[in-house]
Amino acid sequence: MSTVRTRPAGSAASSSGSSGRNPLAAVLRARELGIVVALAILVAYTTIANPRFLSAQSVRDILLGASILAVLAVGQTIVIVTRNIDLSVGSVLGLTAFAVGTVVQDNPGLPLPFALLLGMAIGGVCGMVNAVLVRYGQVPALVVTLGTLYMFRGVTYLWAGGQQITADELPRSFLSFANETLLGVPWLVLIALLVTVAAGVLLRNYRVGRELYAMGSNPEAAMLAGISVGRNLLGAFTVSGALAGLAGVLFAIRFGTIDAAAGTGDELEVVAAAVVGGVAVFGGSGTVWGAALGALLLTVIGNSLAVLDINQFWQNAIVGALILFAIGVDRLVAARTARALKKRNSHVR
Amino acid sequence: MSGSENRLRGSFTRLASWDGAVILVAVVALVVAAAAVDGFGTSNNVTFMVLDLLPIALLALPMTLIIVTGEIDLSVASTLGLTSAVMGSLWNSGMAIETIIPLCVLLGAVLGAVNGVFVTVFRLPSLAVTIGTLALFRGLALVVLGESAVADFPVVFTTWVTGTVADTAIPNVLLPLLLLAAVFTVVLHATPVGRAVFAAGAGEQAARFSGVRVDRLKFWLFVASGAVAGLAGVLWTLRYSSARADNGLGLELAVVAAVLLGGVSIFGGRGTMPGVLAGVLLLATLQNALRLEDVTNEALNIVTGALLIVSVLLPNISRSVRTAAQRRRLRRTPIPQPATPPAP
Amino acid sequence: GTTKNDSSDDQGGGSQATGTADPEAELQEGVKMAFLPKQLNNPYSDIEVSGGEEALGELKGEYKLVGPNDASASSQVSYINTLIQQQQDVIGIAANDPNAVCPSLNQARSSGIKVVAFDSDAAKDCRDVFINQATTQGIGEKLVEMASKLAGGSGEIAILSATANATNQNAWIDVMKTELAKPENKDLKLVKIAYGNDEDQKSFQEAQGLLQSYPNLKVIVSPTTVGIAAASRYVSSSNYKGKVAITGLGTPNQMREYIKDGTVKEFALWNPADIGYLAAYAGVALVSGQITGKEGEKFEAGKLGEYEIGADGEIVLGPPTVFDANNIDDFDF
Amino acid sequence: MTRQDATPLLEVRDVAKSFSAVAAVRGCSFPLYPGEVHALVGENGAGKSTIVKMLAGVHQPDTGTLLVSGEEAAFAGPADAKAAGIAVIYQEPTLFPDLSVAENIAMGRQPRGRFGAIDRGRVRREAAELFSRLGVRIDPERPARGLSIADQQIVEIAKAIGGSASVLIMDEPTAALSAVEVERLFAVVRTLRDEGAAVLFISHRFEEITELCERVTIMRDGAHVSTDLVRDLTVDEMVRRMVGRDLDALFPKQDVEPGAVVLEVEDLSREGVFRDVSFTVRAGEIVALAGLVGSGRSEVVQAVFGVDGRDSGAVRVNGKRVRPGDPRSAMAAGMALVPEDRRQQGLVMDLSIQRNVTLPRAGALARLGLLGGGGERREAGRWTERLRTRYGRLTDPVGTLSGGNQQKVVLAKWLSTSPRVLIVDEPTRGIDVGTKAEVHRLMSTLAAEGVAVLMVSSELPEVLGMADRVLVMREGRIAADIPRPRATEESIMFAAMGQEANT
Ligand SMILES: Nc1ncnc2c1ncn2[C@@H]1O[C@H](COP(=O)(O)OP(=O)(O)OP(=O)(O)O)[C@@H](O)[C@H]1O
Ligand SMILES: Nc1ncnc2c1ncn2[C@@H]1O[C@H](COP(=O)(O)OP(=O)(O)OP(=O)(O)O)[C@@H](O)[C@H]1O
Ligand SMILES: [Mg+2]
Ligand SMILES: [Mg+2]
Repeated sequence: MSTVRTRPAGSAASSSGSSGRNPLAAVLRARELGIVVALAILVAYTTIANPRFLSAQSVRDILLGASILAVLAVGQTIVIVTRNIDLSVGSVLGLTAFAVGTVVQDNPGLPLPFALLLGMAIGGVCGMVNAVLVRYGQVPALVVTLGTLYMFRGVTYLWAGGQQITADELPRSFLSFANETLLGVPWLVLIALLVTVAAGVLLRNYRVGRELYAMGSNPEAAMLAGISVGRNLLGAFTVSGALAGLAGVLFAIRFGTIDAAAGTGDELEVVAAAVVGGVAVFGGSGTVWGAALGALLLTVIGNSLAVLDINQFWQNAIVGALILFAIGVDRLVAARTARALKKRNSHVR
Repeated sequence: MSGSENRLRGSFTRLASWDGAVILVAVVALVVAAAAVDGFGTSNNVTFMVLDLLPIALLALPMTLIIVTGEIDLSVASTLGLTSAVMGSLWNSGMAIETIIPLCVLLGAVLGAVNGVFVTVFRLPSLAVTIGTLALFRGLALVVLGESAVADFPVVFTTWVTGTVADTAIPNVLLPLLLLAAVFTVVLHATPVGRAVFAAGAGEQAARFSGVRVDRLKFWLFVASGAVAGLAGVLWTLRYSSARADNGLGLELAVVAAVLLGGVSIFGGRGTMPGVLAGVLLLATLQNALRLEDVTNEALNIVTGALLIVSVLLPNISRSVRTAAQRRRLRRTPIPQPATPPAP
Repeated sequence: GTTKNDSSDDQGGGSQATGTADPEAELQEGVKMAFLPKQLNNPYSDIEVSGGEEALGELKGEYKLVGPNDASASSQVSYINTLIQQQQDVIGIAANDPNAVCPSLNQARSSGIKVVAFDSDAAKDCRDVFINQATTQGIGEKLVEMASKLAGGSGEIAILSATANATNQNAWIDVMKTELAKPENKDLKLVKIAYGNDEDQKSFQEAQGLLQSYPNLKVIVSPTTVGIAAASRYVSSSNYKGKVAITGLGTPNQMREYIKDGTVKEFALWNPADIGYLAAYAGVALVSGQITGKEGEKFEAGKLGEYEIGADGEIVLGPPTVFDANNIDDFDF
Repeated sequence: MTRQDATPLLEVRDVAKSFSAVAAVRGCSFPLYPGEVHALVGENGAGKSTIVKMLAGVHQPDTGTLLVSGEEAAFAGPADAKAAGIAVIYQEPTLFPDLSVAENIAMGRQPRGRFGAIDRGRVRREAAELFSRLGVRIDPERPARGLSIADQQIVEIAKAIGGSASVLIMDEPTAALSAVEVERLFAVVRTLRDEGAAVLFISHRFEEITELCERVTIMRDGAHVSTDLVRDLTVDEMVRRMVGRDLDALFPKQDVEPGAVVLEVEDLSREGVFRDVSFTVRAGEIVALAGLVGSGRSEVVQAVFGVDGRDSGAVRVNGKRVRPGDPRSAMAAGMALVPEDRRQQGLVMDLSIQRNVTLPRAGALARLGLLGGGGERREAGRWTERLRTRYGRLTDPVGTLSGGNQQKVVLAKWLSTSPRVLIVDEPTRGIDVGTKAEVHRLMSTLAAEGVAVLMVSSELPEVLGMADRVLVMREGRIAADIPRPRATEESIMFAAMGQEANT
């Protein structure tokens, strides 16, 4: 899958620093810009068709939905930039959602932050399993995580069986968290934002972040450069797992009903979100901002289709078409950047 | 150096590598199941197993070539679903089945071409593209057939698909499967196209500099993938005598799993067709045998996953062990002169 | 060529009930009956088969439960094959696709296995009897009746169904449409049929969509336990609570909370456990030769009393129960 | 100015290293003294890069030891070597294409500001400062992807001299550079040396060694031959020791009477890369395409061969037009291109030597469309032998060959297509003297057989030695067409640089 990416990794953000001098910066930033525009158009159109789309209730619903996907997409991005992939996130989400659900069910007094941490811990362990197999087993990430996708799901089923944790079995305090807000912003959304910002800064401004991009951009060179590939890989997968765990808890909070099937098939949607967000599937470039936006875009697509009252049967088709459209636009921007670059440093006058 | 001796060593090491291992394991699994699991050996069951593995086996053939070129096609299952749906509606519209079947295969090819265009013309990563078309094609399937399910396909055809050759246990569908498998194997391993496939996967730029028309190659591979998926859709529909929009839902991961289990490198450039076929067979055998032993679905999932990982893990470990041993040997014994051509 | 027109409807040569029933025949013991619900680990079907287990306990039979995790026809077929190899006496199946399972069901019957369809029917010529939770007609009417009552006789209503091609739901919805067409319901307007695919999350989002698209919506009717629970939960946690009524088919345990907090006034369901219970008795009766599946044959179904086989080998469980704040605490399933 | 007395900053003590069947290095020792540039020479596959990789901590010696300023040291990985103050320029560029050039240079030692975050401004400034030291114009903000081989090599150099290392190891850093950059590089290396750094310098160009180095270690077949002061040795002596025999004349160009025009290039243009390029090559003629790095030579030949598209212009072989952007039709017309970047363009590293050699001709070798092992192996065997390629088995991945031997495989691959027009881009880059002579002999024999040869080269001696005609490119245009008699270093460099003396 060779797409020419002629744009420094994450420079959608990084170029902003030099935007003043750098005429290229504008073009470069267009990457995330493209998604924002698409988002704006979609929202505008839907709102015109049905003003209630922007009603507080509806916006809240969309943001809540997006925040879970965004958390997953951020984790996925961290793994993808290292030229790996984590397909097990859906299963990890299911496992943690059910585990935390059960724990909360058994001791309702449990403070929420603890529940969140518990979820992240469980997810983190799953992530570590992936990492160890990838790193020390030398097994390609796609194989490992495809395998653990089946395994984690299987474990969840073995444990849960037909048992379903329903809303009335969960403590009010736990569920109501979905509706609680800070300054009008739901907590779930704040958590998602926090995660995105933290990951974004880490990837852009810290050595380990840049090393992750380096590993994805040219693994051999990364090894030669003395980057401790193993440690970083372990970190990346663990974080991805932990975020999937976090998402699992958020899922439990939001939907209240949890069975063994929770999060089935999410992996592809998450990868789609990242890709739509301009994260290159073969590593080395892309930002968590993009991924988060991608998540938001996908969610908005889903909801607006429901609101626009488009025939049920068309919805899947349209989602697919829009995904293709989004990555197409993204590619166009990339191509434009490439031309601009070639012009700039050609010596031909 | 003596060529023949090298060739021998070469083929030996290849057999000791993962795809070789998978073939071995598959055979062992078959034997054990036949011996230990009652009901497994019965002709009836054999027929059924083949019918169960048919779609995955079919889809795995072109998927192997695609993955070796370093691309991937996640839309196969949706293509299968869409062709199935179209088959249903065409049948309802009163068209003759003899016309419908080729049309469906053609449709599959067209859908594959759509993927091909996005990947080779617009240069989009195939993983992303086919995730998109995965949703798109499945959606279109719903648009075509909606909630309804078409069932009344001519008995002659449905029974042929589920039937066996004469009164042997060999299912009729095994014949087209074997034929296609043979074709794809030869193409991959013994033709210029196959060489190009490996080259494109292992070093695309170098391949282009050697005159390989990489884009054209990839395009046609996607077309082939689509066409085969179309055929699979037809067979699926006839087997269950039921055309539905949700046929083959989620099959894509099973196919990819089988291919990887067969020792194909997800990064492209490495893999063998026999390995993949063994992978498919192994999965099918386990599923069938374990079910007969009343092993639950959950456990099946876990086994499948574990198998997938182990199949890659074990050869890696054994290889590293071998090289370590070699290193120790070299430390002790004096190193033989590396071959130098005779000075003129 | 072969076209739809010249392909007659004889599917896989399935045989209608054969032989003659002997009402006096002894109920056999040790009958091996396997239940193959639409999908395992689905709360509703778990309750159903639990009834079957109970009945087989009473009848000293062997109970067995197998099934896929996804409600797809193809995976059910693989399980039927397994059961044939394991030489069960009876297969109790809730078909995910009436026709897809047909060839293998007939294979089973030709190797002497009795087939009892329950909950959702298989094509009638590839099973011996079908246990129907209630007549399609009855359910459809009941749903419209409740909706009309909650809407106060007029206004917009919407349906939140299961998957787009779920046999039962579609049958009921058809009845509802004809009911709504009647003059006494002329003021009720069915604005949309949404599909939650029997997934909690999807149903939840579809409920959202409905309320956003139809500000004047009065009632959401959800003829599936997953849908009604999800819709109720969304409404109870949103500011639509009190403005929009929810009704349909749900299990008391899932709905108790929403009945109590007033989100839901009333909903209906039969006791799922009884379906499995009845299926088991019918299965054993078939094996013992008490019945063959012909119309008019009678048999005893333990605590449920006597049942008579109707047209097309259909056995109707009975009218659904309506649950509301007053009676809900009397039920636990 | 040599320091016998001082303890070596780094010392190699009879280390050995083998890869499965191949003994790459067999007992080799030499010291690197502070303030001294130490040359390491040997034929292709002699084991130079393997030693470099051991010093860099990439490989661990099977036997023998490394001493860092007298202390025994065992490098578990490149990180350890770095920590020990060793900076390495590998033979093959190792850049991160997605990261900006500046980040590539700073990777692993980025300056940190508040909260330990990277100070991006400083990263950029330091890169810019390094480039001005090397006197090149590369935008620190541009991504490394798309840099020409030469630019990549320069970034590598910047990377190595950026970190204040006490030991600098350079594996054929000049292979991709032309005279001008080489001079600049040497200037920088000399300052480093005078600041007390120890430098290991690997090259196949003896003039560079005599110009830059104080001490030279010679290897053959992985074994240590000798370590002497450069001034005590003549070039011929060095060559004799490393090849193990006397070499005949280096540039055996035989004069041939050029025949009819075979290759015609007319007004070839590509937006932003080259403009209005026209020239012809006759049968039996060797035309050199000279010019500064980045002048667009590779782009031109790649467009001629069709791997790159072109905006306008025509290419004809024997009067027949070659379809643009389609190497197949170029090959069908009898064209062959030995590209400049062997890792990316020349070879498929993971495939076997055999598959690589026969890749362009797989079609021709097939019987009834089928390929049996035999034909391919014979073909590959014949050509690799003829080029004296050094390998274990034809089925080994070509990536395991030494740099020079890889280059030979590329040549074998294209010569096996018996082309009528042979285009070679830096054909002897990273090739040892013996093979170089071999390649040159080959080229002139081919010319004698009536093949039209177009040679891109940054090595003036090579250009002057081989070419019947020299086309000089400047800034994407053909600046001059100089026939052999009038071709001199001066005339070519003047045309290449135009009036202003800086690129
Ligand atoms: N990773 C490897 N695996 C197997 N063999 C190898 C590997 N690396 C090097 N070799 C072999 O070791 C020998 C020495 O290789 P090396 O690269 O050190 O030669 P070199 O002196 O650098 O040659 P050149 O001047 O062409 O770069 C060669 O025969 C090569 O085939
Ligand atoms: N693969 C590439 N992608 C983008 N730009 C390139 C590429 N290769 C070269 N360039 C740019 O095109 C111009 C010409 O490069 P080219 O390599 O053709 O020069 P050259 O004369 O061949 O020098 P050399 O071959 O010694 O590097 C340079 O500005 C270079 O940066
Ligand atoms: Mg070397
Ligand atoms: Mg060049």
